Amino acid sequence: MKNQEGQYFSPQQIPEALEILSKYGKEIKIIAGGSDLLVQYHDRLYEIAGWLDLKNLTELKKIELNSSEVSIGAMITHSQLEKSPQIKNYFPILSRAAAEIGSPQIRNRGTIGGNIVNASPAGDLLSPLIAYEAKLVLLSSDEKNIIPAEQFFTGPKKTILKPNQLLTQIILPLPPQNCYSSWVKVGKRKALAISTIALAMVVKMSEDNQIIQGAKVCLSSIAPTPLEIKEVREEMIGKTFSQVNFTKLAQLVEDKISPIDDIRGTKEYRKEVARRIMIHCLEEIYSCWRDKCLPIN
Amino acid sequence: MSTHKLTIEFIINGQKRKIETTPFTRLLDLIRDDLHLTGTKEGCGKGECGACTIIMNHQLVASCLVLAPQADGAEIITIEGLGEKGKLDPIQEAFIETGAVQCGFCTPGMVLAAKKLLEENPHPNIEEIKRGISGNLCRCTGYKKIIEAINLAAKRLTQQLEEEKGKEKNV
Amino acid sequence: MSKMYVGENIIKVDSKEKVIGKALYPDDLSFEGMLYLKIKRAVHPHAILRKLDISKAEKLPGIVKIITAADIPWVKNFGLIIKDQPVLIGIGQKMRYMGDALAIVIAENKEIASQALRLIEVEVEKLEVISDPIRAIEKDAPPIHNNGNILATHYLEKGNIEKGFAQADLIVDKEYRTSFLDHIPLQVESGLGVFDAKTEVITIWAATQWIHDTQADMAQALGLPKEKIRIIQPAIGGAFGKREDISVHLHLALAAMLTKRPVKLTYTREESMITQSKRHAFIVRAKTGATKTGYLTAWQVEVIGDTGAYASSGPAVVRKGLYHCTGPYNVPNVKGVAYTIYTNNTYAGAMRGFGTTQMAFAYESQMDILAFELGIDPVRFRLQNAYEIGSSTPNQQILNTSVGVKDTIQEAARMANWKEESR
Amino acid sequence: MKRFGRGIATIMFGFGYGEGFPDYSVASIEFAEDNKILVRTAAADVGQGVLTVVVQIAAEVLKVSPEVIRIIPGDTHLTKNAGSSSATRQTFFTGNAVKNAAQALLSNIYHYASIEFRSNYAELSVKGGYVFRVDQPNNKISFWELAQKVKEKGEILRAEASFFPRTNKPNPETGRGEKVYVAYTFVTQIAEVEVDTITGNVQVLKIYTAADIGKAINPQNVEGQIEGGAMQGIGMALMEEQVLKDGVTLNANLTDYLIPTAMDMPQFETCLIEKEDSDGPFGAKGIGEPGTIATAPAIANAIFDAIGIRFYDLPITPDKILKALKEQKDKKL
Repeated sequence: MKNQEGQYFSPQQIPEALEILSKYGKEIKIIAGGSDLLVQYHDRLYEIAGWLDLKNLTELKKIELNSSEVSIGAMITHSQLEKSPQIKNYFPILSRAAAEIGSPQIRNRGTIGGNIVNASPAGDLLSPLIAYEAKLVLLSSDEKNIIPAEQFFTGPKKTILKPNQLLTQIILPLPPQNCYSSWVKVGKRKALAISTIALAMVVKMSEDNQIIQGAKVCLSSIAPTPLEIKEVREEMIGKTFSQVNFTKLAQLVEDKISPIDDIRGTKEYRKEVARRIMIHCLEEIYSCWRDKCLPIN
Repeated sequence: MSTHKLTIEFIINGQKRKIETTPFTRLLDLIRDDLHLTGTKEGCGKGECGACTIIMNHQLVASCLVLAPQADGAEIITIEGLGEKGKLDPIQEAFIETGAVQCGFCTPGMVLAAKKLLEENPHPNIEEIKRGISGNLCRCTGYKKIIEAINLAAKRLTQQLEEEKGKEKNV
Repeated sequence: MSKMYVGENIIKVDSKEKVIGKALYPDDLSFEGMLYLKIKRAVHPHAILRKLDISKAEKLPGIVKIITAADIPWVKNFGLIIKDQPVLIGIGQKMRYMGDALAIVIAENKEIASQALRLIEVEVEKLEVISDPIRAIEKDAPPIHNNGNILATHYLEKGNIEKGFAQADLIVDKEYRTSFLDHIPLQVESGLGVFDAKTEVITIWAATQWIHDTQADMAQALGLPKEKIRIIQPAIGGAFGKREDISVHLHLALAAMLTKRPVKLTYTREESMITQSKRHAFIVRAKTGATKTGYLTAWQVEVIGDTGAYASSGPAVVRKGLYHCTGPYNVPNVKGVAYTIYTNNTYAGAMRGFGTTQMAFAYESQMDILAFELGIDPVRFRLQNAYEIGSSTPNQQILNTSVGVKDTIQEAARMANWKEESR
Repeated sequence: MKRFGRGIATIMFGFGYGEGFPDYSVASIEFAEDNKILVRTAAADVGQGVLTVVVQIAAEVLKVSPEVIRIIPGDTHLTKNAGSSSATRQTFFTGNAVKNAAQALLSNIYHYASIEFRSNYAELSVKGGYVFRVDQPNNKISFWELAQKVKEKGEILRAEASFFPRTNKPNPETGRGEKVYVAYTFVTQIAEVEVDTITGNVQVLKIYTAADIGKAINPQNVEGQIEGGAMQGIGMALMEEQVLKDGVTLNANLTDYLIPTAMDMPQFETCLIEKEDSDGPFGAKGIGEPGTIATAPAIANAIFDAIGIRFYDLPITPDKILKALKEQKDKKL
């Protein structure tokens, strides 16, 4: 395929893509799966001056595992994420979140990179990624930045990504052996639903599986960006499960969020349901922990 | 808007096609307006209804959310590509027999979703069928007869496969 | 006598074409040299149009023509029952909801037409937007149409309602509300129009639930004899009441007449939802009396149906809801009143059940509350009040054939293995 | 936590325009040269299957295979008024019009055949597109040969008929009328639901439907109308709402105007009760609209059964359920 007028680029190599970005920057739109972009520009595609299509960048279509981390290429689709044995094994709620996105058609096209860069407050992968302490690799032709995912989002549909930068990889540190997670997405319908609220929780335990060493609770659709309730850490870390008051934690989550009323749910609903799903997630994690501690003979 | 053209090549329903398009054309429009394959429908233009479903590179895809140039080099199947030598695909037969078709507007996309589902999972249970067609809205049937059709087609395809195996053995 | 084909599951005559993708819905058709239309819609739900500047849009290359009300002074209003819907809003006229059409953009392709829409400049004088039917009937509410906001009032009276309530041991008095709904047929409104200069016949390919009625309405709006309008039914992608009203038809006819070229108009989903009819939002106040032994004595209703900006089949919908206010139950004393109200919401018309769907939510909730309060099993309570041959409806129609209501209750209870509960 | 409940709703629906509004359908039947029988009807097949009903009825009366019948569908210049595909009226109205037309055509077949056979009506019979003498079954003539012979006489073997039953305009003060609707369809549905008290979501598990439809011309299609109708009822009960704020629609898309997907589908069990209607074609009544009417109230009643809370406005969304559950809890405390 030939591009005659500089309006459609589909480079084979990342450096080439970065070069195009540094040259055209704001003028062109980066397109991955297109499942958000083409919705946004429905009936007015003519407003777009040009495209940078990432579809030929095979470098971005890999999931790689080493001894300490997993690196996910930005062009990995939700379907691939859902089905990847590594993701299922190490990051089960990321796999589940991917499995519950939209529909088979959307999951086959939509990508993890697109989901992140689009920065929708309801982005399905965002809260699990933050809960798993993901880092993002941002490349431009002159520098490489690796930043924690939670620093990436600045508002609804707003990020720190510069026009000359490309999100290439998502890096997830491998969790310790005793790691438990839970995830709930609440929508008004079972499929093709945009979340009214979603909560991801990851709890890391000590080697002997007794002391909580890490606790991350992250919610989406309740604030302009995905939001970690950092106070949960203080309430949990260093304690055993029996020392943790679930009701109090759930109330804490409810109190710490100030969602808005919109077409998908009222503020009251979101606060109420946040508390209820927090308890649900804690109970789920607790019961997994208990099953592991006390194997039924 | 641009009138700039670019040429793309792909295989659609087994035929190689080379066609001029623009960077601002959706694959759906290319299929319907340029190739006149109007079995692929537009119901919302936003990937929410599944009427424009096609199979691209062995995956179920909403063609309203694909830019035409993104299909360069792809292998595409639309509803017109199903069945062989004037014979319907067993899924199409099953849709007719079970009364799974009412207004028919969702049908092409639904049949393709069923096709893909049965390729990946020849013996789906009801929940798996529901999930497989969860991106395809139907406003007429209440889905029940569509699910029955997919079930029936699954049985027949399995039977067909076994018969073929049996024949091979005999040979 | 045994039958050969009636009662059999003959396969649908049109299903083969549909499963192979060969059934042709309007947007699947095309003609050589065809032009594409887009409609400029209202910019405010209730406002007087002061200025409509199409000059920038007209200059866009590929724009063939833009039709405004000034181009078609001979065209009259249309509508299913009452002709209250303008084809295009002219300067000094009122837009009454967001779906009102201001201009027909005709272009060489869809993209240019869409682009031109955004170049049309509109200035309006805003009026109070009435989105609540309760506000609409207040004395100081601005009238949306000349004759005020109460479009129709209907009454129902059977027996003696006071006597009925006096006989009751229990009276349940509640208010129910239902929302505006969209039919969401999977196929959005679409059609093609061709004007034959020789015969002067305009042919329209567009899905409609009643071609002869659409033909008549188009003919009167365009001031043409009926035989000059030909409507051909393509495959129809669902309807549920939404295709009773005129949608693309008149705009296609005008564009075909004025350009002498084949034309096509397909709505976006958004346009379909904003512009075409809805299920009426109802407010139903229901007061029902029953004896402690579980027999209904009186049923009184007040119905407010929000019909939005135009009548469509609104008065008939709200009236039919009223006439079904007691459900299939014997009630000797019935009284009701129903108001059909104009607001600046998307107009409401026919949708599956035609007013009786909203009403059923009210009467079946009432029945359930009564059964609960009386401590009678809900199945038994329905059975003992249900119609049979000889029963009289709220309209006092005596039922003399095919009254299987009790059978339906018994069969449903049997299938669900419903055991009578002692509450 | 999930709480189970079930609810019942019974409805009636007077179909046809009724209320004294002129309501009729015209259909005609003729012979085509390719050994087909042509039925002309303007009845719109919006997916419900009226054209299949038309074929079944014509085939039944004329005793020919349904494959022989072809339809010339809606075209204002080729077909006459059949009224609308609404008001649950087409099976009843166009069904009767086609039945009447087929019967009129059959009468004419007998009439002209009796001339050909120099025989009396009583001695003739029809089957598979032939008319023959009962005592000499091999002495037969096909409908198309007969049509040709009639044509040679300068006449046409075809028939047109209508169905135009009377209804009364109700008294404007009282609504009283002797026959306000041509007939009534009755439906009872029982819905079984599960309410998730964590999220407020409701899952409809099962819908049992018993419908008195007079006579099912095509049971599979009747079921299809009921299942599709029930699904729309589920939408109305739980998720569908066009949100208008100051006249502006806030959810004019399928992202935020939600209709049920396959994942929202309950199990369906349906029973057809055939209390034949004296005026319906073969006793049939309509089912188009009644399939949807009972569902929302049955679900609302089931939700009450599950959590003891009654909702007075639709749709019953998770917001409303959680709010009510919270109020219920606060009240108890």
